[in-house]
Amino acid sequence: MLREPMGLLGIGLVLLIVLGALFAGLTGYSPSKLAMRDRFLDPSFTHLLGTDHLGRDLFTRVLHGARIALGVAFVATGISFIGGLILGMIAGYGPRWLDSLLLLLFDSLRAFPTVMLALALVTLTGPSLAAVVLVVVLATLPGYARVVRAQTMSLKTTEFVLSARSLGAPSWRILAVHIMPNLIGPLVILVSMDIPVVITIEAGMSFLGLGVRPPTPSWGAILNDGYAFIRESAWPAIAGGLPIIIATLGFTFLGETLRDHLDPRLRQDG
Amino acid sequence: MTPLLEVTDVVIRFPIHNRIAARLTGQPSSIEAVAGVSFTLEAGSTYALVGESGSGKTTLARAITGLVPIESGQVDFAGRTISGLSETALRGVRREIAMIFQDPIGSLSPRLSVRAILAEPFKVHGETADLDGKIARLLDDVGLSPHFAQRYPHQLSGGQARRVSIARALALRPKLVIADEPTAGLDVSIQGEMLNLMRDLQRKFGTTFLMITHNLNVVRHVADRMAVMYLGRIVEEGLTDDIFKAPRHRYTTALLSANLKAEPEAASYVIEAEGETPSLLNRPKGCEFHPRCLFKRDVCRTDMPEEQMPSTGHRFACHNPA
Amino acid sequence: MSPLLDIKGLSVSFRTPRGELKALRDVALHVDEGEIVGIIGESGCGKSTLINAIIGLLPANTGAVSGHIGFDGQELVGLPANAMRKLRGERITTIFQDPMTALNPVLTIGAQMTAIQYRRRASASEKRRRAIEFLDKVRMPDAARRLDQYPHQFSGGMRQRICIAMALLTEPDLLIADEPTTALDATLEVQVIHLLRELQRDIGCSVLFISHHLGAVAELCGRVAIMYAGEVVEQGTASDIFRDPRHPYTRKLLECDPGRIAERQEILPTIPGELPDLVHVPKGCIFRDRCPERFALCGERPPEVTVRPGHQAACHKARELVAS
Amino acid sequence: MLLYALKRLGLALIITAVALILLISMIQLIPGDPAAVLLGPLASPEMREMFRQQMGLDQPALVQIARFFGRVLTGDLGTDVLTNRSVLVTVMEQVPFTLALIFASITWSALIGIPLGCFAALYRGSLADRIVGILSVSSIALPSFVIAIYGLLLFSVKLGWFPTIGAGDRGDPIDQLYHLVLPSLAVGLGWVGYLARMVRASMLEVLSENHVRMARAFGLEERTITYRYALKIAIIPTVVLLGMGVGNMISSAVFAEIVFARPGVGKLIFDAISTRNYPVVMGAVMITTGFYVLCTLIADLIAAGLDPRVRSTL
Amino acid sequence: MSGISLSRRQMLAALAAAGFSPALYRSAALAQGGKVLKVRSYADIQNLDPAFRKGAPEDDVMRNIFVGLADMTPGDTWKWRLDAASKLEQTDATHIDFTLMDGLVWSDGHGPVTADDVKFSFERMADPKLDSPYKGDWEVLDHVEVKDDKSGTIVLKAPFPPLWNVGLVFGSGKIVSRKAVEAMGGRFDTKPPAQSGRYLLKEWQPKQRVVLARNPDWKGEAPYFDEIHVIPIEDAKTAELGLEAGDIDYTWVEASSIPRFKKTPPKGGKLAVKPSLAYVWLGMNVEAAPFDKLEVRQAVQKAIDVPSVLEAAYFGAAEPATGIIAPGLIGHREKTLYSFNLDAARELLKKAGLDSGFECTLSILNTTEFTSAAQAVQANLAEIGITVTIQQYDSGTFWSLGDQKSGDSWKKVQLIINRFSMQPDPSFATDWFTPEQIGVWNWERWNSPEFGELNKKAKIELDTQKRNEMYVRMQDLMDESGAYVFLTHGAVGVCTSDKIEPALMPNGNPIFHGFKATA
Repeated sequence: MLREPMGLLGIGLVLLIVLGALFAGLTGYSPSKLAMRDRFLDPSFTHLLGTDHLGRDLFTRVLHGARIALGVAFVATGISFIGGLILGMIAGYGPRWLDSLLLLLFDSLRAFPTVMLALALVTLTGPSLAAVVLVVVLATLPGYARVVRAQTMSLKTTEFVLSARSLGAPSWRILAVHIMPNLIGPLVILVSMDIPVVITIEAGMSFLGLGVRPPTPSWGAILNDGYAFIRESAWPAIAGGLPIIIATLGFTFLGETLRDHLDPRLRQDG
Repeated sequence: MTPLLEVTDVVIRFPIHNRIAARLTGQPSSIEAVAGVSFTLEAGSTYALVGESGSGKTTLARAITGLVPIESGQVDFAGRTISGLSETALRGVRREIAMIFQDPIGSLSPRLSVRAILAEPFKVHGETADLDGKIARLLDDVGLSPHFAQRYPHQLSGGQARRVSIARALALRPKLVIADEPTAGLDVSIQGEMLNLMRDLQRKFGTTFLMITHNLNVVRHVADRMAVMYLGRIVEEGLTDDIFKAPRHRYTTALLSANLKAEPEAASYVIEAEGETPSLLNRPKGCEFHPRCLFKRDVCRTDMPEEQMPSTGHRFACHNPA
Repeated sequence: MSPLLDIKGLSVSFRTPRGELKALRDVALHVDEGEIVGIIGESGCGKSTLINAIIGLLPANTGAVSGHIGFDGQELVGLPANAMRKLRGERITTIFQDPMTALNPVLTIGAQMTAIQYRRRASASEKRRRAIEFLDKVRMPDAARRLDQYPHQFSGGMRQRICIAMALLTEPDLLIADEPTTALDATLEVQVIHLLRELQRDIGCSVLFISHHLGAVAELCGRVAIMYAGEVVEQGTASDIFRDPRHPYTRKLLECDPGRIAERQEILPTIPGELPDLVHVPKGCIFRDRCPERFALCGERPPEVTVRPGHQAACHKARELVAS
Repeated sequence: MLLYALKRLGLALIITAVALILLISMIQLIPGDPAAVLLGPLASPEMREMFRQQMGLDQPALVQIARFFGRVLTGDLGTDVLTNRSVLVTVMEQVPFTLALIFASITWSALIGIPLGCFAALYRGSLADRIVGILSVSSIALPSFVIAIYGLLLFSVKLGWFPTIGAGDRGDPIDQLYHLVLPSLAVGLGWVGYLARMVRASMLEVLSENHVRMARAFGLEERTITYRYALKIAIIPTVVLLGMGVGNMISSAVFAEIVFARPGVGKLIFDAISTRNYPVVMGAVMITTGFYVLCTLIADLIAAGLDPRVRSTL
Repeated sequence: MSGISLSRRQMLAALAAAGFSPALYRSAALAQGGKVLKVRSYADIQNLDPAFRKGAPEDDVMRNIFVGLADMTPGDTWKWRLDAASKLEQTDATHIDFTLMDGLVWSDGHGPVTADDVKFSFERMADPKLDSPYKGDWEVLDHVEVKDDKSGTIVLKAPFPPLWNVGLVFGSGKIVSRKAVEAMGGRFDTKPPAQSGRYLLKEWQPKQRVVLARNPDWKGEAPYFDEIHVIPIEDAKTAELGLEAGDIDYTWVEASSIPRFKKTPPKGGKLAVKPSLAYVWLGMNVEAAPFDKLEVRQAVQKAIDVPSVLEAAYFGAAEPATGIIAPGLIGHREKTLYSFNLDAARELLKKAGLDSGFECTLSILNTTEFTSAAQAVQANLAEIGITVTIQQYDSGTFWSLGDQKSGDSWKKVQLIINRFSMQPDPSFATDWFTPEQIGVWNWERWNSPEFGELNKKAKIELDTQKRNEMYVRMQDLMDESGAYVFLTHGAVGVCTSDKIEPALMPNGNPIFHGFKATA
C-alpha cells in the first residue's frame, strides 16, 4: 500500500488535514476574535494565510474549519454508508416488491435537485451543521444504496452464496457473513472518493446563505466571505478554496489506492 | 427397500427477461430448463447425471435442495416429500443433503478463513460443541494438514480448495451429497485424488453421491448407475457398465464416440453428432435430438419416441437405437 | 531446412511481491513448416507465458527474458515493439480459449473481420468477400447474412469457428491455438479438431496446439512436447510419446488419464504432492520430489537424453524406463 | 425498444409524483404562514384568508396533493400569486436559459473530458496520466461559484472578452453564445474532471478484457484499439452517467445563474422558496424533476441503443 | 449579424475555431444604434399597479411610464417639483388645487389625461374595497373635486404634511387612466393598460430585463436616452463587475465597497456617496426574558461599541446614527441618551442579578453586511458575559419572525438587527414603533401609549418647529425604553459610467428619465 506514490500522496494530504484539525488551537489566534485594525493582511509569517474582512487569522480559521469539514464529511458519509449498505442489501436480496419500492424511493430522492433539498431543509430546521449533514446524507445515500443493491444482486447468484443457502443458512446470516464483507471494500472506496463532493456541498450551501451559523469557520463560510470581498483581497477566497482542493486530492488518491488494494483482480502477485 | 431419493416428473421453468414483449410478439415467455425428469437413487450408491451444457443437469441438482423452485413434479427424500417446502422447513432436510459446487475456489466465501468456512455448517445448525476438534478431524478426513485452517480461499490451489468444499459437505455427515462437476477445473493428476477421496468417504460413512458431470471417463470409474440428459430430458438411463458396453440412444453413442482417447492413430473418429445443442427458446419438434442425429428417420422429425426397457433398470427413448 | 519457429534456451521471469518468479527455464522447442506441434501441460506449467513470449505480449511485470526465438530466420527476443506488432496478425495469429469473450461485443462480425485486414490494400467489399469465403471454410451456415450480426447472436461453438476463420484469414505462417477446445462440449470439440486439421492441410500453415486434454492432442498433433513447472521435460513424435513415454512425469500423466484405463478401477492412479514453488526453484530435476523413480543422481540437473532420433527426455533414467 | 421506453416513461411519471409528494409533505412542515410571508404583514387578515384559500393551503395535505395532480393532468400548474401569471408560463420562460447553460456545459466538458480520459487510459501509469489525474480531481473540488467569480474577474473585467450579465438579446444567437461562455465554463469545469476520471476507469476495465488481447494479437495499434474499439464500449456507462449528471445539473446551474445574473429555473426556485411562492415552487420542481427523470431515461435509451446485447432484448 | 444562418453545432465549432475573437463581441454591442441606458434593479418587476406595487424595482419603472402631480427634485436636498401638474398649491390646511399640463395624453389611444383620472387614481388608493397595502398614504383623503377636464381640488379630512413628502410625490401619487383600468376590472399587474409618462413599457423578458422606449406623445422636456434597459441583478459583486465591464451604466454598491471605490474609482466609472434615509438598529424583545428587565436592556445599550460594529459591517463607510430619523429631516437628534460604558453595563447586569452572564439569540437576515455586524455585536456582548448565538434566516423566514399571525416565532425572538428603508418624512419611520404595530412590525413589542399619541399628533402638526420637538421626544422615549440601540443610517454608494450624468434623489434613488450623457 505504501509503495505507490499516489498512495503516499493521498495519505500524506489526509494526515496533513487531520493534524491541522487536531492542532488548530496552537496557532496563537482565536478563530472568531475580531481585529478590525489588521483586516485583509496579505500572507506573512505572523499570518500564514493572511486575515479576513474582520481581521481574523485565516490560517487558524482554516484549521478549525478542518474539524468541521472532517466532522461533516465523516458523520454524513458514515450515515450514508451504513444507511446505503443496509437499504441496498435489503433491496438487492429482499422480495421483488420491496426492491421496486425502495428503488422508487431512491430515484425520487435523487430526482430532487440538491439545492432544492438544501433550501427546503434549512428553512425547515434553520441553518446548522445538522442541516448540512442531513442534506449531504439525502444527497448521497440513494447513490450508495443503488450501488450496494446492484452488487448484492450479482453476489446473490455466486456459488459461495448458493452453497451457504444449501447449508440451510438463514437470509440474515448470508447477508452478514457472505455478502456484506464482499460489499464493504468497494463501498469504502466509493465513499472515500465522495468525501470531496460532500465538502463542496457544504461550501455551496454557505454561498446560498444556508450554511453553518457564523462565526463557525467552515471552509464553505470562509470561501463565501472571500467571495464577497474578492475585490478587497484575493487571499480569503484562496484560503477557503485551497483546503478543499487538498482534502479532495487526499481523499481521492486514498480512495484509488484502496481500490487497487482491495480489488483482488487488480493485485499483481504473478 | 425404498430408494433414498425419488424424483418424479420434475418440470422447472425460468421466465425470460421481459415477459410483456415476448407475450406481445408471440415468443415463449419462459423457457423449460427441465422438461419432466424422473429417476431414483439407492442409498450408498453413486449415481451420475451426464450431459452437455444446456442439458439442465445443474438446474435439476439445485432444484433437489430447493435452491431453484420447481414448477411441477415431486422430490421425495428418505420417504418424505421435500419439494415445495418453505425455506425454514427445508433447513432440517438440508442437514441431510449437502452440495459441492463447480468452481473449486469460487464456491468458498472469499473473505472467510478455511476454519470459518468449515465452522459454518456447525454454527448454522447449532452444533458448536468442540468446534475446533470437529474442524481438525474434517481437515484430516480430506488429507489437509491443520495449518490450512488459517489460509484464505485465494491462497489455496484448485485441489486444496476442492478438499475444503468436500470437508464442508461432510461436516454434518449427510446421507446424500450432490456434487456438481467435482472434477471440473482440476488437472488430470489431481482429479484421481478427488475421486479416490470421495470413494473412501462413501465407504467410511455410507454417503450416497449424486454426481453431475460431462466427463464420461470419470463416470465409467465412479458411478454405479448413470443417466444421459439432453435439453432437459433423460434420454437414456441404466447401469454404467451396460451403457458403456451397449449404448442404445443415438446421443449416448455420439457422446461416447466424442470421448477422444489418448492413443494416436486410434481408429479415426467418426463424428456422430453434428452442430450444437439448440437453444431452449425454440425446441425442435419430435425427437429433440433429430437435428443433430446422423441416423434420423422421418418419424424422428414428427413425434417423440416412446420409452423402451431393454433390460431391468435400463431405459431409453429412441426411434432408431444403436 | 531450418525450422519455421526455433526456440532455444528461452527463460522468462516475473517480478512479484514474493520475489523473482522463474516462469520459463531454458525451453527448447521447434516447429517446422506445415507441421502441427502439440504442447501438453497442466495449470502452472508456463504454456501461456511461452505463447506470450512468442507473440511479444508479455505482461507489464515481466522481468528478464533470455534465450532465442527464431521465426523464419528472424530473432524475436528483443525485437522492437513495432516490428513485433507487424508480425502479429500478419504472419503469426492466435486463437484463445474462451470464445464467449474473444470477440468485441459491440461490433458486427463483418466489422471485426475487415478490421484485421487493415494492412491489405483492398476495397471494403473485397475484404468482406474474403471474410465470407473463410466463414464458409469453417462451415458457418449462411455466412453472408450473418456477417452483419453481433457476437452475442452466436453460440459458443459458432464464435470459436469465427475466431478460427479470423486467425486463418490473413494466411499466417504460424497459427498458435491456446486451448481452443477446452471450453467446448465434447461433441463440439471433436468437430473443431477435425476442422483445424482440415484447414491446416488446406492453408499449409504450421500450428502450435496447446492443451491439457491428452485425447485432443493425440488426435491432432504430429509431434508433442510435455511441459512441467516451466520446463519442457519430454518431446517427440505423438506415437513415441503416447506409446513409449520415457520421462516419469509423462508416464504418470498418461497413467492417470481415466480414459486410457480399460478396466473399472477401485482406486484411481494419481500424482501425489504439489507443484514446486517457482520463486525458489529446487536444485536438480524439477519433478524430483513427486517422482516415483527418483534416486541419488536426481540432485543434479538431468541432461537432454535422446532416446531415439527426434525423441528427447530430460531424465537420468530415460533409457531404462521402457514401456512395460 | 418502444415498449421499454413506455415502461420507463411510466416509471418516470411515478418517480416525479413521489418526489412531489415528498415536497408537499416537506412544505407542510415549514414553519410560518406562507400567506403572511408572501403578502407581507401589511396585508389584512381577510386578504390573507382569501389568499390561503386560493393556494389551497387550508386543506389537509392529501386533498392538496390530489387537487394538485388533478390540475396538473389538465396542464394547469396553478397561478403565480404575485404576478398572477400561469405558473407554467412563468417556469417555461426560464427553462430555455437553464437548458442552454446545461447543454453548453455538458457539451464542452464532454468534448474535453472524454478524450482526456481516453488519453489517460492509453498512457496509464505515465507522468501524463498522473498529471491528468491530479488536474481532474482538483477541478471536481473547486466549487462552481469560485470558478465563476475568477472567470468574471479575468475574462470580463480585465480582458473584456465576454459579457458579465444576463443571457444576451433574444433575437441574436451570437450574443447569447457570448453570454453562455463564462457560465458554462463555471458549471462545466467540474464535469471535465469527473468525466475524465470515469472514462479512464471504465476504459481500463475494457482494456483488460479478452477481446482487446485478441485485437493486440492481430497487431492492431494500441491507439486504434483505445480510441476506436475500447471507447465504443467504455462510452456506454459514461452516457448513463451523463444522463444523471445533466439531470441534477440544475443544482450547480443555480450558482452560475446567481453570479452571472442569468435567468433560469434554478434561480427561479431559489427566489420562489425565499418568498414562499409555493405554486411556483411546485411547478418549477415538478418540471426540474421531470427533466431529471427524462434525461436519465434518454441516457438509458441511448446506452441501450449503443449496446447491441441490450438492444436486441428490448 | 443575423444574416449568417449557422446551425447551432457549426456555430460552436466556428467560435471554438475562431478562438472567440473578442473584437467581434465588442463591436456587436455598440452597433445597436440609438442611445441606450442600461441600469440595475435588485429584483424583477412583479406588479406595476401603483396600488399593489411590491418595492423599489416597480417604483423605478413606474416613475418613468406614469406621471404624478409632483415628484422629488434630483440633488442633495429634499424638495418636490411639479411633474405633470402646471399648478399645484396648498390653498388651506385641507385643500390642494391642481391643474394638469397641456398635451398630456394616454398611450394606446385612450385619449387625453383628465382631472377625473387624477380623482380616480387617488380615490382608488384610499378605497377600502380595493384594500391596497399603501392605503395609509391617502387615508386622510376625503375626495377630489373636479372643476374642469384639466383642474380640480384635493380635499383632505385633516391637515397631513407627509402628503407632500410621500403620497403626492412617490408611487401612491401616480396617475392612471380610469377608462383603461376599470376596463381591466379595477386593477392590473405586469401589463399597464395606459401610460402617459416620458417612456412606454416596450418589452418585459421575465427575470431578464424591462425595456422602456421613448414615448413619442410626451410633450414635456424630452429625456436624453431613446431606450432604458432595467436589468435585475441580485448579487452585488456581479453588478460591480458589470459596471466595470461596461455592461451596465448605473448601479448602487454595498457600503463595504465604498472605501475601495473611493481609493480606486471603478474602471470606466465614478462613485457618488449619498446619505441614506434607511435606519439600522439592534432591537430587544421586551417580553422575552431576560430582556424583560429594564437594567438588562440598558446594560446591552451601554455594552455596544457602535463604531466597532460599523467598522466590521461597512468598513467605516457609514456614520453612527443618533436615532431613526436621518440628518436633514425634521426630528433628527444630535445625540443619543445612552453611551458606550462597559463598567456601567456590568454594574447594571449585577443589579439585575445576571452578572454571571447568560445566553441569548441574535436573529438577522443572511446578508454579508448583517453577518459581519452580528459578529461584532457578539464580540461586544461577550465582554460583559453575554454569549450570543447568531441565527441567520433567508428573507422568507426573517420577515415573518415578529409577525404574530404567522406562527409563534415572535415569542422566541430576543435580539434582532433590522433595517427599514424610508421616505423623506419622519412619520414614515415612527409609524412602525407604535403600540398598534406590536406583532406586525414592532417586533420589540414595546408598548408606549405616549409614543403612539405623539406619533398621531406629529403627523397632522403643520408647525415644523413643534413637529421637530415631538419627533425628538419620541426618539428619547425609545432610548429610555432601553429596547433600542441605534447603529447607522448606512451609506448609499452609487456607481455610474463616465459616459452618463445621473439624476439622483438626496438618498441616491435614481430618476432614470433625468439621466443625461456627460457633456
